[in-house]
Amino acid sequence: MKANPYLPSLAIIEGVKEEVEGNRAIKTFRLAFQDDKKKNFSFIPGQCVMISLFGSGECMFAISSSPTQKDYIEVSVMKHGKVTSALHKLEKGDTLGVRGPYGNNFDVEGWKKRNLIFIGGGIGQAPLRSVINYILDNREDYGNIDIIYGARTSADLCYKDEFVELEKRNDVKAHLSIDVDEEHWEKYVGFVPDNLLEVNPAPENAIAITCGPPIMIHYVIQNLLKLGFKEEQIYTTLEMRMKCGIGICGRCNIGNLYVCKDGPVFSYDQLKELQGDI
Amino acid sequence: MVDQKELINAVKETVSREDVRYIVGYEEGTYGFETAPSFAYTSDDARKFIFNPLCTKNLVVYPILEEKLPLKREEQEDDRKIGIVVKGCDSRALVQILQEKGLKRENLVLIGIPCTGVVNTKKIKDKFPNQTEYTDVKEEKNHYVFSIEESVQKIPKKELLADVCKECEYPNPVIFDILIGEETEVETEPTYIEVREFEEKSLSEKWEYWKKHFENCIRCYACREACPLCYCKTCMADFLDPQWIRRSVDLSENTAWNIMRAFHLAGRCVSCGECERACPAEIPLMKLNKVLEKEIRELYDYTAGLDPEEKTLFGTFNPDDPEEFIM
Amino acid sequence: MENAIISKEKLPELFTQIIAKNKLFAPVKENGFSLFKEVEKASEIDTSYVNTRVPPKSIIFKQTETLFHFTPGKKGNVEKIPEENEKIVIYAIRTCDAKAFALLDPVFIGDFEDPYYSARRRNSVLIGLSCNNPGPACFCTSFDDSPASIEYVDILFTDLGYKYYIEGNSEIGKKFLEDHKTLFDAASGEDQKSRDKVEREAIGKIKRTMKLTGIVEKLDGMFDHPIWYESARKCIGCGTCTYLCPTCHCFDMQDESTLNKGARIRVWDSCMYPEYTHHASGHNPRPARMNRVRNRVYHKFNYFPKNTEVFGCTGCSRCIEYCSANIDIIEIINKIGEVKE
Amino acid sequence: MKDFEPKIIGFLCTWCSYAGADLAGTSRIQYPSNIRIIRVMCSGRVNPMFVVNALQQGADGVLIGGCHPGDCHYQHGNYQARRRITMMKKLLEFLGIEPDRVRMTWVSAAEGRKFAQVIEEVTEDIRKLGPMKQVRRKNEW
Repeated sequence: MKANPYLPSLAIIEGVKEEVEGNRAIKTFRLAFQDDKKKNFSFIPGQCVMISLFGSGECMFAISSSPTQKDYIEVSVMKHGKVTSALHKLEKGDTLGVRGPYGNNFDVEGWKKRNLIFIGGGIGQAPLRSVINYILDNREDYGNIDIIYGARTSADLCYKDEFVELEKRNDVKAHLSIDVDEEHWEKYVGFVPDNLLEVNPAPENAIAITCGPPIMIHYVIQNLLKLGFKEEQIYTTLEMRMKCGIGICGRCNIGNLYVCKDGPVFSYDQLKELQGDI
Repeated sequence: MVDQKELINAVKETVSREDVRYIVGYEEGTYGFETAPSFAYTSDDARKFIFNPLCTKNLVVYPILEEKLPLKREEQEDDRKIGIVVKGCDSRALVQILQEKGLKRENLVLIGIPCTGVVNTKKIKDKFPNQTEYTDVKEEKNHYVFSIEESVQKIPKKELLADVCKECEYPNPVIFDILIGEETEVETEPTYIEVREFEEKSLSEKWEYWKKHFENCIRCYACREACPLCYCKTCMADFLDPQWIRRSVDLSENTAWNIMRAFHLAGRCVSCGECERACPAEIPLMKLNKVLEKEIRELYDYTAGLDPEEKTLFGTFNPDDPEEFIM
Repeated sequence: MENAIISKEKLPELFTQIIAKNKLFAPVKENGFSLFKEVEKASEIDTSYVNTRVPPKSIIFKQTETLFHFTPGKKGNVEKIPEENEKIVIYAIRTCDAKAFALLDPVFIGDFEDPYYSARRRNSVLIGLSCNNPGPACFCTSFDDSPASIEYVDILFTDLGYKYYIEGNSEIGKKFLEDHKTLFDAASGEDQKSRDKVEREAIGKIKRTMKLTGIVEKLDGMFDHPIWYESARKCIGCGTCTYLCPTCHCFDMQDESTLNKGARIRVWDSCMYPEYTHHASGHNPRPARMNRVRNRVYHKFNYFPKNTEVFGCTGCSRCIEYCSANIDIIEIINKIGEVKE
Repeated sequence: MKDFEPKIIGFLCTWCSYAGADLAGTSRIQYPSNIRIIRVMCSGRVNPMFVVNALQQGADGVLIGGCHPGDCHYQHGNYQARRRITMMKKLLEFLGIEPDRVRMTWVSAAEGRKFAQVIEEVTEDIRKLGPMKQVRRKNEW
């Protein structure tokens, strides 16, 4: 008899950090498990959790903290629909339900010794942050690291203070961008795919990981191919509307695969083979 | 009786016009007594078009179902006209939509068909349950004539006629660009006899009746999707916040949904009967629509779907509207 | 005990015995159509039907199911609900509907086990009733099944006029026959012959065929074919086809609550609605009816076979018969077969 | 049903009926506490689904209060509400749900006494009808 996969475990919000304010507000919630899940919850970067706020509903979020951080998990939530709006009203000490972790993961073991290029847009940085932090904690195992990240405006950038820290390090290169020019902005102005061409990473021995809005992913992949990246060097993590998280409720399929169970991480050569609407 | 050739020629001619994108009509179905909506993009496609008493569907849903998908770069919106083959009730549905400014008259070409009533396909299926071949039904002197396995069947019209057609006042299209054939003579003045009989029952009898039906509702919303007048961009039933109706399927929510559906069609329903035909749980939805139609006629002397320039029932008022119940 | 017969007079007694120990679900006629309901008296049962409107999947996979209770709000809590352990007997299930359970089992009891489905499935006995009068659009024979297939049920009844021919299939079925054997007589070779004759006649009545050879591979190359626009033009997006489909298993999960108590429930959902895949961000991977109709056909005839090696369709013909726009899955699949590559 | 205390939801327009209720209060006129008032900008704002939803969620009756004909702050909101509520009542009656559970009244800002009388009358009528059964949510999951 397996455990009931629909039952969430309880977790307490240990802290809420406001990343972005305004209409498309983003908050990062730090969650600590209450029951025995505290001990046996483990995950690999790229995996997701179902977060429920009882009475409002349930949503799937990518874990944005690194598994090297054992005491808590973090999820970054953009305020958009019914559940996320309700989540944004929560404070430290409130209770949430957590199911998971679900889905596959980034192949962090297989990527050892390789150069990594992360290309994120907006809230799409959340799953990438998990890998980035994991890799920084195991820095000696990996080659060069480039992080290309952009948002609509400088205020829409997530994890601003972390990027300040990153820019101080000399073993990581961060390339930030915003879509429209602003005063006091000295870095790149333009869309993320264009910034990618600007940075011009070398495809040799490299892996590119991208996440962001569907249209951005589309052009990032095109540009990566232009730069000489092979299809199997490109990874992306997708999102879909999800309900069950375990491949039964049917809505997140791309072809015969379910994003919740068989995804969310796909390499581009895998994705190309799949027949389905994305 | 509609002359097939005349219909096909009219469709051919219209679809060949440069300002017409396509025409929706009827074609033979894939089996039994089914007819299917047919789309003619070229004059060649028009050859499939038919009209007979099996052509029940209200085709006015198609122009309103059209999805406006985001255009690709350098793609231009196709704003050519859409043609529709309309019966009397269908044309009234269209008038109602025009009244509410859901569609524009100049974007439509209407091929009107004077209707003499359509068949209740459920009844005919029950009578001949094993008919796999498509069967063409013709109307001849108050009888429906068709052949089943080479024997000719002649069945009195009133046995198979759809209930909504029995008291139809407007069998002729109220608006059209081309009319096929002669206008049908109107004999009936609606009596609402079925509704009136039901009203005689006591409250608890009525509720028992509806309870039984509403319990069977599976909330597939086929009634909504089939209705040409249910064209809200987001239906109230689909709102999550506030959630007017919970998604769980039980008597309370099913009743709320059915009240909502019927009420949102008050003063708008044109009695085409499409909701009832589409309902897989066979809920007598037309009864609800009909009682509202009757009351509206008696209280406000208002009939839906006749004049595109008229104001909608709930969009207007009369200071002397009856108000006996107000305290 | 393997094959037996029961005379129709003894049938009510059998039902009384079943009802005494189990929940008995059987077709009843209500408001002019048939549906499966829990019956309390043998007299309620009505087997004069081709197929029920709503498939019997609704008994095992309920349309509305409570997953668990909770305390709503910021300081929420979860409360399990007790597992259902009642024995269920489903009488007069058609083979197409019974096969649907065989198709749904790997979905619900796969990598994760759905406890609600699996508990009911474990506790259920399926008593099939051969379909002697298939409907005009039925096509179970296209999947190499017959209206009297025994593989998917525990016990199969076949109507021979004044008596039923009974075959036991699984262990559960054989035990069930053993338990009630006082009501049965041994079947003779003559009975066996008339049973086979009934089956042959029923197969003869199925006129429509879906040509399935090579369809999975064919679909692989047809994702962007214009046929999808043609097939979906007629669709009004009502979802009747999916709600009435015995193998459709999509659902929605929602929280329902009052101020101080609540429950997470799941309800059937349909891939034919635009909201089904609509992201909160506004993006919709399947924005048009074309995408949704295509997804439905692919799911049954390409994704299902890829994942579980069987077609996700049993040929019950409901989606054809109750479609108000005459979208005919047989027609679509046969057309696809005819497309030249 | 001696102990039955009906719950009544009152949707009162802010300009007249709500002010009337206020006046009843400040004038210390006694009226039954069965009514729970929800202030709306105009009786024309009352979506008939408010009524159904109230009955589903625990109300035994619903009262809609607006300005007298001709007095509407928005010219004719109350006339439009009148048509809608008339049809709603007809529909409820046809379904076998007591139409008297839905009531409508015109109360002006000066009619504190009338307001109290209306509430008394409605409460007594609905007490006679007993609890709402037909569309009440069970909330038993």
